[in-house]
Amino acid sequence: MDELLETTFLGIGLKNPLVVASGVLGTSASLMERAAREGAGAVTSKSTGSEAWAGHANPVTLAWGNSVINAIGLTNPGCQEELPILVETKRRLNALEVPLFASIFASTAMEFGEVARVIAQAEPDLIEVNISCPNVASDFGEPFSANCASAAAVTRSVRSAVSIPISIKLAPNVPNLAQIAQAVVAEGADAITAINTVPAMLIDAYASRPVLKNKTGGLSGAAIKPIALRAVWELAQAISVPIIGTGGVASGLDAAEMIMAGASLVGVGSAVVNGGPAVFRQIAQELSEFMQQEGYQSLEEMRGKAL
Amino acid sequence: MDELLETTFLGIGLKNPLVVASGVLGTSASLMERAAREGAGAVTSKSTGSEAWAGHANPVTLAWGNSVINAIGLTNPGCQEELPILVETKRRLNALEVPLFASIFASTAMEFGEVARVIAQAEPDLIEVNISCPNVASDFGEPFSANCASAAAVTRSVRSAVSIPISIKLAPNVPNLAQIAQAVVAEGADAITAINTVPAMLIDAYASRPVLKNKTGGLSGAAIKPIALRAVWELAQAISVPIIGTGGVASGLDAAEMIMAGASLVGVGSAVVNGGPAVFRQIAQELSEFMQQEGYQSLEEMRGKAL
Amino acid sequence: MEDRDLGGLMQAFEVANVITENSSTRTLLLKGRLESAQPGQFVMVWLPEVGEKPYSIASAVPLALTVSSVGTVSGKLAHLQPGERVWIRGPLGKGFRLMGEKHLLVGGGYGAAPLAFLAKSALKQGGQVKVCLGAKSEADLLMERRLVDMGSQVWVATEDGSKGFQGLVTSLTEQMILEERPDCVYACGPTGMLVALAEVCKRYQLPAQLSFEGIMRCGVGLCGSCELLEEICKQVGLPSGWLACHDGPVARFDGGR
Amino acid sequence: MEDRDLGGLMQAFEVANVITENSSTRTLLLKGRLESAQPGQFVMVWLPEVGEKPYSIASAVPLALTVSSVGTVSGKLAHLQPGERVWIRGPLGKGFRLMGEKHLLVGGGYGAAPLAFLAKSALKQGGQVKVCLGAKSEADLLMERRLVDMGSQVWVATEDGSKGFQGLVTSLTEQMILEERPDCVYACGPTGMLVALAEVCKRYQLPAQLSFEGIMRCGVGLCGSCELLEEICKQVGLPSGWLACHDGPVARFDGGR
Ligand SMILES: Cc1cc2nc3c(=O)[nH]c(=O)nc-3n(C[C@H](O)[C@H](O)[C@H](O)COP(=O)(O)OP(=O)(O)OC[C@H]3O[C@@H](n4cnc5c(N)ncnc54)[C@H](O)[C@@H]3O)c2cc1C
Ligand SMILES: Cc1cc2nc3c(=O)[nH]c(=O)nc-3n(C[C@H](O)[C@H](O)[C@H](O)COP(=O)(O)OP(=O)(O)OC[C@H]3O[C@@H](n4cnc5c(N)ncnc54)[C@H](O)[C@@H]3O)c2cc1C
Ligand SMILES: Cc1cc2nc3c(=O)[nH]c(=O)nc-3n(C[C@H](O)[C@H](O)[C@H](O)COP(=O)(O)O)c2cc1C
Ligand SMILES: Cc1cc2nc3c(=O)[nH]c(=O)nc-3n(C[C@H](O)[C@H](O)[C@H](O)COP(=O)(O)O)c2cc1C
Ligand code: FES
Ligand code: FES
Repeated sequence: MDELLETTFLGIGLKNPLVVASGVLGTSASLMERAAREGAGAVTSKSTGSEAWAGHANPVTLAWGNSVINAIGLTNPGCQEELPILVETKRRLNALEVPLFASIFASTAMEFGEVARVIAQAEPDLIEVNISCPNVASDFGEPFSANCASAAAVTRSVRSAVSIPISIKLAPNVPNLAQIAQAVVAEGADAITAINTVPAMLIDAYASRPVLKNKTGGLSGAAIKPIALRAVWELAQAISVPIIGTGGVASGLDAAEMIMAGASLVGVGSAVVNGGPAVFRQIAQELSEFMQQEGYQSLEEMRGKAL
Repeated sequence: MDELLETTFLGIGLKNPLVVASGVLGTSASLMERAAREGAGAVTSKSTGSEAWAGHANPVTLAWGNSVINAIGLTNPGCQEELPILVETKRRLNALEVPLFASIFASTAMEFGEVARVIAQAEPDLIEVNISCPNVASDFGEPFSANCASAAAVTRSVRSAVSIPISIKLAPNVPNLAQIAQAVVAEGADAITAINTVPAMLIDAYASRPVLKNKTGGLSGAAIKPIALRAVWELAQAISVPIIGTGGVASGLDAAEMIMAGASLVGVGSAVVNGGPAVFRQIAQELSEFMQQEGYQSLEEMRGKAL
Repeated sequence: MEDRDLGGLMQAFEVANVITENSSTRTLLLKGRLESAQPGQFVMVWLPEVGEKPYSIASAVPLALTVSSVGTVSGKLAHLQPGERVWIRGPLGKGFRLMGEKHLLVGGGYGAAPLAFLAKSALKQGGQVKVCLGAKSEADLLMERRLVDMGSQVWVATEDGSKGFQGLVTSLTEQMILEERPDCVYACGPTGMLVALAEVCKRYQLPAQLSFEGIMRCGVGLCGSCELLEEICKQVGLPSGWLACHDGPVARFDGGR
Repeated sequence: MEDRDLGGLMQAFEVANVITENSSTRTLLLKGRLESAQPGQFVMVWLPEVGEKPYSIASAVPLALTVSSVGTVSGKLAHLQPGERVWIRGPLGKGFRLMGEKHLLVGGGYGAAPLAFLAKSALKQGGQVKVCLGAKSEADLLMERRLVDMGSQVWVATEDGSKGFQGLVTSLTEQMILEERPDCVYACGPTGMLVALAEVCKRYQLPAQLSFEGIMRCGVGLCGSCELLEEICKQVGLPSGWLACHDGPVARFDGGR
């Protein structure tokens, strides 16, 4: 336990600010327990919808350097099946004093509320509302994160369905991120998670085809760190609720930068490719060393320093 | 001269499809002449506005790996001063049989038309209308590329001001790229250039500050190639005018991928960092070798193959 | 033949030659090599418009894959002709690590695919290599000749008794453990076989390296798809949340020693 | 002291020591080194909230900068104390490349900054180093003692005659070219001086390497800001469109030989 890294987020105590990003290691109680044991401060489950969904066929992911593109396509067992998984996960994480964030998605604003109500029975510490997955647009319509009205409508629906804290997860590919965030905060969002992956594509010239089966996918990891920092920095100036800053964090310095941009917690996903699940402990340790070296007494002291 | 790479774009003949992207090497007649001699198929001038503009103070650019972030801030001498530079450039490029694309920006739709009218006197082969620079929003208001209405308004203004072919340069950070492109094509755009840089930021944890003087900047190079490919691929399905596919192209394979995504010409900017101005000849040669190896007889045969 | 550093992205490899191993299995010898690959590691193999599946590295220099035609991807792969291409990313996962001098290799079905590569490494280091191969019947056997030719001693078990020992390869293996007293057992095959072997090796306090399969999607430890069932982890003594693509495919057991 | 590979991004370096060179010039010795740096290359130096400017690499191991306080950035830099930090990206551009045995180095003003680094390399290779240093007056002279101490022979020209030859360093240099018959002239200083030297060297068919300044913004060959004026390119015989940050700062002339 490292006191320097302890923090409180919406009244929830965390050992460190590093959160397993949704979609990474979040598919089972055993894997989420492992992530917690490997040093994550909080764990987000894989986004679940109302019905079981197989996702896309292979190829679903490519990783190069520290960057990743994926079109997993929100593979999930449906919220009724997910519920017992989350109940079991919550039980295991409680024992480790690591909070559980449950991610949900849906195809209509109303359905978002319904899924939230089901998932709330697992009593997660937070429900993360994924309105920004770029890999399902063709299946489920345009992402709700595309404009203020649809983002607000989803927030309203989830807010009225559950009393658990909610964080709305936003997409980077909008020209008015701050306004969208303000709209969802006005509807009662307790926090903002930013960013989801960036719509992208890889083509293999020799195959003369997009590499992902779904053709398009979401870019994450090192390539998007500057995009995520910019988004978090912009949000931190526009809203007063806390931000789970996510995108390209793979080291203690990256995490420090994200916190300086205004993040309260730091999501980590793609870094697991090169660091394995142990990357959470690694990043936490590097962050602590950085803070000691630079004389920071707490995360709060670093937060928003680059604003 | 490599016949495999020859192409015609809006009736303009090019030796190869590689275009010097705006903002790179496009500041003087001598430098644009050099780029043409170094093998570029066409040269785009640095965006010019109505008045002289110093741009931002240093630091304005950071380059790492094959990626770049910049906040030059549209440094330019104003269109009246730019005009003789473009006249001289056009004279020199004519001798080399390399077309000149002149980039313009402005702060109102009306002003775009005015700048276009001035610049048209230099008789560039195309006017590229930069409605998407992320580095001047604070100075000039939200980019016009953010929505269909403002993008269309600019196009209308430029279209009615000049009869030269025009290409509208779009930003990637919108959720509805295809619709915006359709809106500008409906107003008479002859081509689309995509993409401009992606809004981004770097923070130095030890300085606890954004690194760029302008704080935010635009991401380009390798990091955005997958974003650019996705944008071009989406546009190629949505519009019938040709596309100048730009973003992260640094090799012949990259250029082939961009063409397979649907691009007619391929913009190259950041690759100059590692390859120098000679990178145009290098990429052209690699592209030609790839085509020979794979048995392509022409660029047309490759175009849109990954759609 | 150039050495390839795939750096995580797929790259095209041309098929140089195809060897027929049995009625449904062929080995693709590719133009190019993956110098850094270890026996037991795998690659993800993509055929555009068809799909992408994991295959063991049957040889690194040159790169080779041994594919049993059982479905969509394997069917197309097994019928590729010289000059055609496959796309490969890898090497992925953690492979076998040779321990001691006396090696006992066990292969069930196409689990034999990586064993020739492993045997080659072991023999090169001057080790002694014995192999137990299991299959439904003689026609399904893989790699026997190759393994014998390179200097390892091979025993065979078939379920129908059409060749060698009649019964499961696990029973044959237990017998060989008793007779040969190897320093370590290395196995690749169906999960049931591996669970049984883990049990046997634990009983004899014998180090074991078992290559588990999982449904590979990302192949790089992100998506959770290849997680070994928690029950199986418990049965064989692996920590729960074990990912075949990242922590494996080869799981190492010290035999309680 | 660790070696840094900056990979294009800025990195913080702590000031280890400060040496006063003259009334307005100080050398910052930094903790850390840029092993790969060549004499004549430069770095971009950032002071947060102040600005970013190019400075010659005065030494690579340890990394050192010699800064004349003339304005915003240089003023702050020259007054840094040990323990404070500067941020550096580089090495950037193309430096000097030693040719032959007999080297004549010419420095005007703070153009002397990279010469000690160059002299050190030349002497290490067993070459002979002669230096002409120019300044307004004695108080502005830089590096004289350092260059002498390391074993090079130094002549001085001051515009006011307060030390050495009275007049421009270019006149002194022409004299020395005639007397010493060097294999190559290496120079760093104001553009006027370089243009004159180019002329002189061309006249004597002497190879010359001249380090030109430019207004550096990107520092990596993108923005065009550092382009040498086309007239000057023509005067000295460089291709037009020459970029100080990418093609230079050092321009190499073969002397027409
Ligand atoms: C780490 C790892 C290494 C592997 N190495 C090899 C290898 O070296 N050689 C090799 O041939 N395969 C190997 N496999 C299996 C391979 O990845 C595919 O699962 C197999 O080729 C079937 O894919 P398919 O698309 O052809 O079949 P599908 O179209 O997916 O399935 C068609 C039918 O075959 C059945 N089937 C699917 N998989 C198997 C199986 N493994 N055995 C029997 N029936 C099956 C299905 O149930 C279905 O009925 C490996 C798997 C893993 C996880
Ligand atoms: C490749 C390269 C290498 C360089 N190496 C060094 C070096 O090793 N040491 C060093 O001290 N400088 C060096 N310079 C110059 C340095 O980059 C700055 O231009 C200089 O320090 C002034 O910056 P400033 O912000 O302090 O002055 P500013 O605030 O920009 O200018 C203040 C005043 O000083 C004047 N001024 C600006 N530059 C100069 C100058 N070069 N000489 C005299 N007056 C000037 C301006 O006209 C203005 O009046 C180098 C420049 C280049 C292009
Ligand atoms: C393989 C993979 C699957 C993902 N699945 C989800 C998901 O189900 N729900 C979600 O909100 N985000 C999902 N994401 C996005 C991540 O949560 C995160 O926002 C993004 O990857 C940026 O963080 P990173 O750069 O640290 O990976 C996924 C990302 C990856 C790489
Ligand atoms: C230093 C720099 C300056 C730029 N200036 C402009 C500009 O003035 N006008 C413009 O339309 N685009 C400008 N751009 C964007 C490029 O034209 C191009 O769209 C972008 O960099 C993506 O291409 P790349 O990855 O090949 O660099 C600039 C890019 C860079 C790196
Ligand atoms: S296949 Fe995705 S975690 Fe193993
Ligand atoms: S400083 Fe930008 S091109 Fe040289």
